Amino acid sequence: MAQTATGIHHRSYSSELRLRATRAEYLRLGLMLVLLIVVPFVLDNYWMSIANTILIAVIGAVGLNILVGYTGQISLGQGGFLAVGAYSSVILSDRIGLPTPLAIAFAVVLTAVVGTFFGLPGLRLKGLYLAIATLASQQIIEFLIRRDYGGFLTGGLGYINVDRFSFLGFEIGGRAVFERQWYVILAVLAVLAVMAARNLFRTGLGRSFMAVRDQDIAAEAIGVNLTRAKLTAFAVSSGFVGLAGALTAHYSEVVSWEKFTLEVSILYLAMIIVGGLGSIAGAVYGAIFMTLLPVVIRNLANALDSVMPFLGSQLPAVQNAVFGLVIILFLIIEPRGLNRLWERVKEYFRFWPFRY
Amino acid sequence: MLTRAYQHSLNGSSRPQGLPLLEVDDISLRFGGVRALTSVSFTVTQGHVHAIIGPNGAGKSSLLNCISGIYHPQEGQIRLHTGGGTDIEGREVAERSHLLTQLPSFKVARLGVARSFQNIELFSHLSVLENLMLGRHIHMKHSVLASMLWFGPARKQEIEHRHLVEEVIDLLQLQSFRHKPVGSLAYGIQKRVELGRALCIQPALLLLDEPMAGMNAEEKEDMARYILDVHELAGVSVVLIEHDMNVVMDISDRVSVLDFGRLIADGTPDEVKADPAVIEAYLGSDSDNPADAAAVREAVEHLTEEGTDA
Amino acid sequence: MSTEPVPAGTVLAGGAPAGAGPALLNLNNVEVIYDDVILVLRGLSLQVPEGKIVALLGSNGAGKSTTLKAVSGLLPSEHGEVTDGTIIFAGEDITKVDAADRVTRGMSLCMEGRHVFEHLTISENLVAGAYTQKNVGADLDEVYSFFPKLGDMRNRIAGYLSGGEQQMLAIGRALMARPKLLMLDEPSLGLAPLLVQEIFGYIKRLNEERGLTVLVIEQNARRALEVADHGYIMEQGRIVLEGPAAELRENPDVKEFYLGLGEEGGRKSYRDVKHYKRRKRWL
Amino acid sequence: MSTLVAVLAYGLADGAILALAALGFVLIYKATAVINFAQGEFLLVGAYMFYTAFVVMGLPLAVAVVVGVVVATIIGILVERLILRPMVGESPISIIMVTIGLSSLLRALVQMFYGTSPKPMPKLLPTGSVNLLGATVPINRLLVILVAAVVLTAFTVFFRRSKHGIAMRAVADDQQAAMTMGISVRRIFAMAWALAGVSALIAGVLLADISAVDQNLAAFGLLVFPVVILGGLDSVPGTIVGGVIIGLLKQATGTYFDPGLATVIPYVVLVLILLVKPYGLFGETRIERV
Amino acid sequence: GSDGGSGSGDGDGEPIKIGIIADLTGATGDVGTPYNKGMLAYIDHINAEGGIEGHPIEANSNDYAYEVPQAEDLYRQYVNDGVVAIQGWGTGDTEALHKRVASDELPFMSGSFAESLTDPNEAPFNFVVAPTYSDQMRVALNWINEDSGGDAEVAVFHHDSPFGQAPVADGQAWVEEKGYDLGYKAYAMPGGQQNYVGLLNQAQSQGAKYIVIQNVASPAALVAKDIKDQGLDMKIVCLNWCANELFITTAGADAAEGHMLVQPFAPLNVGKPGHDVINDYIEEKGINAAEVGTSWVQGWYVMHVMAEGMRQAIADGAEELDGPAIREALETMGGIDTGGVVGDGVVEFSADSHRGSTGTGIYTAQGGEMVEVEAGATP
Ligand SMILES: Nc1ncnc2c1ncn2[C@@H]1O[C@H](COP(=O)(O)OP(=O)(O)OP(=O)(O)O)[C@@H](O)[C@H]1O
Ligand SMILES: Nc1ncnc2c1ncn2[C@@H]1O[C@H](COP(=O)(O)OP(=O)(O)OP(=O)(O)O)[C@@H](O)[C@H]1O
Ligand SMILES: [Mg+2]
Ligand SMILES: [Mg+2]
Repeated sequence: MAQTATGIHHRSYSSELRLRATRAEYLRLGLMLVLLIVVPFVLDNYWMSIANTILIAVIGAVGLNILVGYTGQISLGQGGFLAVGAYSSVILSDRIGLPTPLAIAFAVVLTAVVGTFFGLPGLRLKGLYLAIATLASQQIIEFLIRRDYGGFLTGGLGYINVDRFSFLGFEIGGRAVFERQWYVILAVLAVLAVMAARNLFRTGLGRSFMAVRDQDIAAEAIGVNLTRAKLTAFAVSSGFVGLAGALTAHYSEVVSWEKFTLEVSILYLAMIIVGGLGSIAGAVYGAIFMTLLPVVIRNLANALDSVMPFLGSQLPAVQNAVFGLVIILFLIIEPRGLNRLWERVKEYFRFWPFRY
Repeated sequence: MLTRAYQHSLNGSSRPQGLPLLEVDDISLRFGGVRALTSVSFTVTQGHVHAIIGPNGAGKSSLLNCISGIYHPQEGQIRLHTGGGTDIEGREVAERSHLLTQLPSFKVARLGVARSFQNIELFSHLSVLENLMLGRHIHMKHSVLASMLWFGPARKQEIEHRHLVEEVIDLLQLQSFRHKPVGSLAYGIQKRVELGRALCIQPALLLLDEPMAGMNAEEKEDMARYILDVHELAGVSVVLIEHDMNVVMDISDRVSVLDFGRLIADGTPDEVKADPAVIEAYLGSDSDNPADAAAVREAVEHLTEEGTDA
Repeated sequence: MSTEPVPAGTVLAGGAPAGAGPALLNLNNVEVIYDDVILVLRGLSLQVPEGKIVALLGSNGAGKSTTLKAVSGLLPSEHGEVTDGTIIFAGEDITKVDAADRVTRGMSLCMEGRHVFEHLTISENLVAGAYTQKNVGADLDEVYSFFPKLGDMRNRIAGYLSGGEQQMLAIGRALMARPKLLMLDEPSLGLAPLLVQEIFGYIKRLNEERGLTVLVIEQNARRALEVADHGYIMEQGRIVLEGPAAELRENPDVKEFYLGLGEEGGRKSYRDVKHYKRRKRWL
Repeated sequence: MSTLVAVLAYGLADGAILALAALGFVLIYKATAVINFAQGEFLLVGAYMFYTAFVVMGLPLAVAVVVGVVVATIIGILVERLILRPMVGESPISIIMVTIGLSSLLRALVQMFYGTSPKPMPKLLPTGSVNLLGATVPINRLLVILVAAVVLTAFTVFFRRSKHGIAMRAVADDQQAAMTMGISVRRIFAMAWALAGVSALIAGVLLADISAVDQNLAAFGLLVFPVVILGGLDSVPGTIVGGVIIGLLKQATGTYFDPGLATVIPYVVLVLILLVKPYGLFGETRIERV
Repeated sequence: GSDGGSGSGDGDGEPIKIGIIADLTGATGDVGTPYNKGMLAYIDHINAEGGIEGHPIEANSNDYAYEVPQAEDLYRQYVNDGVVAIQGWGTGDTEALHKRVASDELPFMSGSFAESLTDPNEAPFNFVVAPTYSDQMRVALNWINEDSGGDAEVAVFHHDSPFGQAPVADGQAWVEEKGYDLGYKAYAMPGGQQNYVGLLNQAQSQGAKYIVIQNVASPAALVAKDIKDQGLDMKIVCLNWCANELFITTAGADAAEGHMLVQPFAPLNVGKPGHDVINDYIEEKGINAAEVGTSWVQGWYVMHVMAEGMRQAIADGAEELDGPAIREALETMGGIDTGGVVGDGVVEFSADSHRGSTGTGIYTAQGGEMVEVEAGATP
């Protein structure tokens, strides 16, 4: 692989198949890693907790993007699938007594199965009709866990207490170290998730998903088994989401239905769309952005409290308003999301000072 | 000739030349009241370029869709014969015949029936390369875990198949578009990419629906050349729908003519060309030879008159 | 008229081509850019004289369709924009005018690839075409009389028509707007020989009877040059050659590249083509 | 028996309002192929606009209605102009997201200006109740059914008769082609949104009158989805059927089984129906040809 | 967030930081807002008095709009700011946080009176000031038993959530334990309804004469309206969150007339001794007494209880006032007097029970007012 004035020239397919070719790209990768590493040393507990929330969101968003962005199956059932992951993992670890990591693994598989099941309508339904069907699955799952018939989930308590995360003698510590220790676990998992997704779409399987998205008849005509492709997409995606759900449960140590409502589904959808559909990086940007947004707003409001108390007294309303406004503005300015925005910036500088 | 240099044969068929490859046997297709096809039968021979012509709405595309399993005719059978010769690796393959009319289209594709579409159906958000790699889909293994792992089998497989794809890129002269999203390419290029995608399947049978529509004479020559290369050098059998009679007459070994869903003629180009029914239904006072460009003006005048008194 | 290459971006000699009436449509130095970066039309100029048929030829990707989109104001919906030059229609500068208004001013475009309203029936498609018109009934019957096939299928859903049927519908629909200038983007695309004849005959006839002005993009250069009065040939977003159709038909380059004729004039068989053409010999 | 009558009366009333709400939704979808997640908020805003005119400004009823309609129209047009027009030609899901953003914004604005506690509004429809077949049925429910029926038929006729109906569907099918027909995509869009605004206003006011002027009005909007999917996203008559089915279904489940269940039953039914008829009861099959 | 009179008054000691998670604009904002006002008012009052042993209370109060994730985020922020105690609000957030509270050792009070929170083993840092929903239910059943002469059908309409279900089972058990001859059937009330006629129909076919409602005010009011519309002969017994003026005003005085309200916190108009301090305060501040509803009073006194705990902790000479110290104090200090406002007047915790009180008042809606029927009724 050589870099010349006329661009990048690969001398072998393997070199071309690398994710990163230029020195600049390696540099960026390096910076990101450094960032990941320094975070726990610079942030206080509160911001660490935000960072952790973001990391979980990243996993969930990447998962959702596999389904929505890459396979073109719009899903409003995210919240429900998160719930499946959370409840199953907790029940497996705390009630059945499996070691937590194992429980999480099983939860991932289980969510994948459930996801596949709710993906079945996707075989017959197209686009918006499917979207609404997933909305239904969200409502149904939410109802089941909230109603909790016969207390089969929470024993009538309405919520489940989750034991401190522990594994082979190691247990997450108290207030002082809690967030940082979680950060390590979550950061590792998030990075793995992102890598896995990136890889998926460098290979035939991932491509077949995108083929289904772009032109399903043609996809079938080149030998893609639609049924299998769609269901696989649902399974893989739900797997990621299940992981996110399980982690939420063990991290926040209480599971209750309020955490998995339609709002959550919508929030995740917002993440991947504002971030950029069909782009892993986009999902990451989106997760970061959408998680930080309300926090930043609140801190702003608190800061400006003396100047305009209105902000403080109307905070949730203001947050919702800004949430809505940001989504609208973003999509109007760049419908293809943060990722595209970033690319355009890069393009601009590549071509700079020429316009094209 | 370019293609001699290639190490991969694009021909996925293991059928000796001259044997029947595809048998369309008395099929009928209806859409509600519309009879798109009515008891159509013909045979495609291994190693032939078999043209299907006919007026608009005659049922040509529908026929192709039946062969590739996208439509399923209410009556009749379509059989694809494989084997009876040696395959790409030179192994003997036993003779078998498959009932396409009962298979979903992805299974048909896995038998090596590749196609292009009348209104280009590419994966518009993907790059040319990705579109072609998708042509390799049926030849690749797809395990979720291996894919996510990337290093190891997945990567090896990608590189392996990339070789053939690059040969196709080279054959069709798509080098400069390799990484361009196909959506933004001009119509003619897209047509070529679509042919490429079909070739990457290493087809036993290649179905082309109006591959030269919307091209000027020069580009048609190129496209014709590509098709002939694939056919002559790789020995791929081709079923071709085309409205440009010159192309049809020049490059096809056999021609079937459809009209209102019925087969009205089936024979060598010259036989068909001479067939009055065909002229009546399809060719009209054909005049693509400028020598008698006058004919057109006649036609025009003629039309004008009947129009004015209409 | 000039068979010599025209230097990029220069306006062709004076307003309308020789022997033509006042230009109904007039493009001066039009430059079009897609997505803020892809430069497609590089200072294109052409004139369509009142009451004439003008053919616009060019290989794939030359920018023909883009030209028509620019004229009919469709670029904005494709992230494209006219960044330079002017488009004059019937004496008025319409460069900034909204697409819908342009139709009311009397131009209508029949898009490449048909674009029929798939979920509407044939007759509904035609009615939609007459959106700007008052009395629809008469026009309907007229179109049906020209395309009897459409008449027979008037209640069929357009989406299920065959390619050719859709093409007829698209043309019929464009006519329902009673345009002064009819723009056709590859009308013969995917049509059977017989139909191609009909359609061109029909174009000619509209032109002669109604004095309809036509700007037609064609790959079937022979046909186009037969019916057209004037021809333009573009490569890579520029006009590289123009002139009366009759003269263009005789131009050796045109012969070879567009009419697919050997130097000796006779048509050579596609089987004899042994090499791939090298492109853009005008640049 | 008397129970049944009550179920019918209350169920139909809810259904009628749902149908009205769904109508706006369908108009928007038909014309602009936009799935409007803010439909519920349109009800909300409509109701509060009317409340402002009628109670806060103390205008006479007739005037208040007019004001409400005008404002609703303007809001509809503004939304289209400022938010959806820039999105023309973007992927449907991005557009869905925009409307989700819009819904969040509208709800927040209403909250900022009017707070969260219910607003007292004098009843528009008479509150008494009549005795039907041994069941006491409040008059206002019956009137709601009546009003909704009138409005719905009016709309349906308008789209059957006028060429705007066709133009709308044309635009939904292929905006570019529609432009070449001289159909002003903008005008059609604006029209659709304006009409949606108005029908939502009517639904919102009726709903507020039988319940209360508060944030719950928006929640009611979510039920629009089962309704439209049941009837078919793009079918005006479909909304009526869908609305009535859902309305009755909810009331019946609530009366004979478990009101909690009544909140999800619409979605269960929705999924079942879709599995049998992927485009709803009256929905247009999406055309896929190669 | 709005800071409860930080710095105000002459409390010069180092301020005591607490965090308040309030619902001002969420699903329960109608009662949450006055509750929050009451708390801030108390803090303002106590700071004006010189704070707690010279330490002003510095409260950071934020609205979480009844969204649990928001509550969690706020909580983390408070912990990070080093607060020593938390005033929460709803069932959802109380449940979601009680584990964290325990591990962070922060005393936590809220408007959620679930039985499970009174058990120190289950929730060592949660304190339930008022009688639990279950106790209120028991009181309600006792009253019904008397009123009906020991033979009636009772329908329980409850919010369709853990909060709603909390007292249902215990009520059933109570009927059996006491051997009451009452029919007892529970129905979930889904949110966002336009009418509860369906539910009433079911209750009717059960033959219910009494309807115990465990829900917030507006849906309860809707039930009252429907009962009137349908001309049914049923008596509503509201528990806690619908037992307030809001129920009466929303339903309309005539629709509410005669229904019963089980409310542990005496409303201002009843005029308990404990109300004087409030009356003085609002008079001084020029607040209209009409705005001071039950929830307002509730907020005031819940804050009062926590403040007393802190006072005691300081008195006990805790070298630094932190969570454990406050908990310790609350568990050991014995009764906290509320001048007859809360239940039977005193709130008392112990190391093995965080059930502050079991007594509650019973009121009836009369001419748009809450009129006391019985004070300090206990199961
Ligand atoms: N999916 C479908 N549903 C309903 N009718 C259809 C469908 N597909 C094709 N048809 C009808 O069948 C007939 C044949 O269509 P087909 O596309 O095969 O014609 P064709 O020979 O390809 O014409 P062209 O040369 O113009 O492409 C047409 O009348 C068309 O309307
Ligand atoms: N929406 C678009 N975005 C970006 N590039 C475009 C777009 N549309 C066209 N182009 C580019 O502009 C160039 C000209 O396109 P255009 O369709 O005008 O060519 P054409 O002359 O019509 O070719 P054809 O004969 O194949 O229709 C092509 O290279 C194409 O890639
Ligand atoms: Mg065809
Ligand atoms: Mg073109």
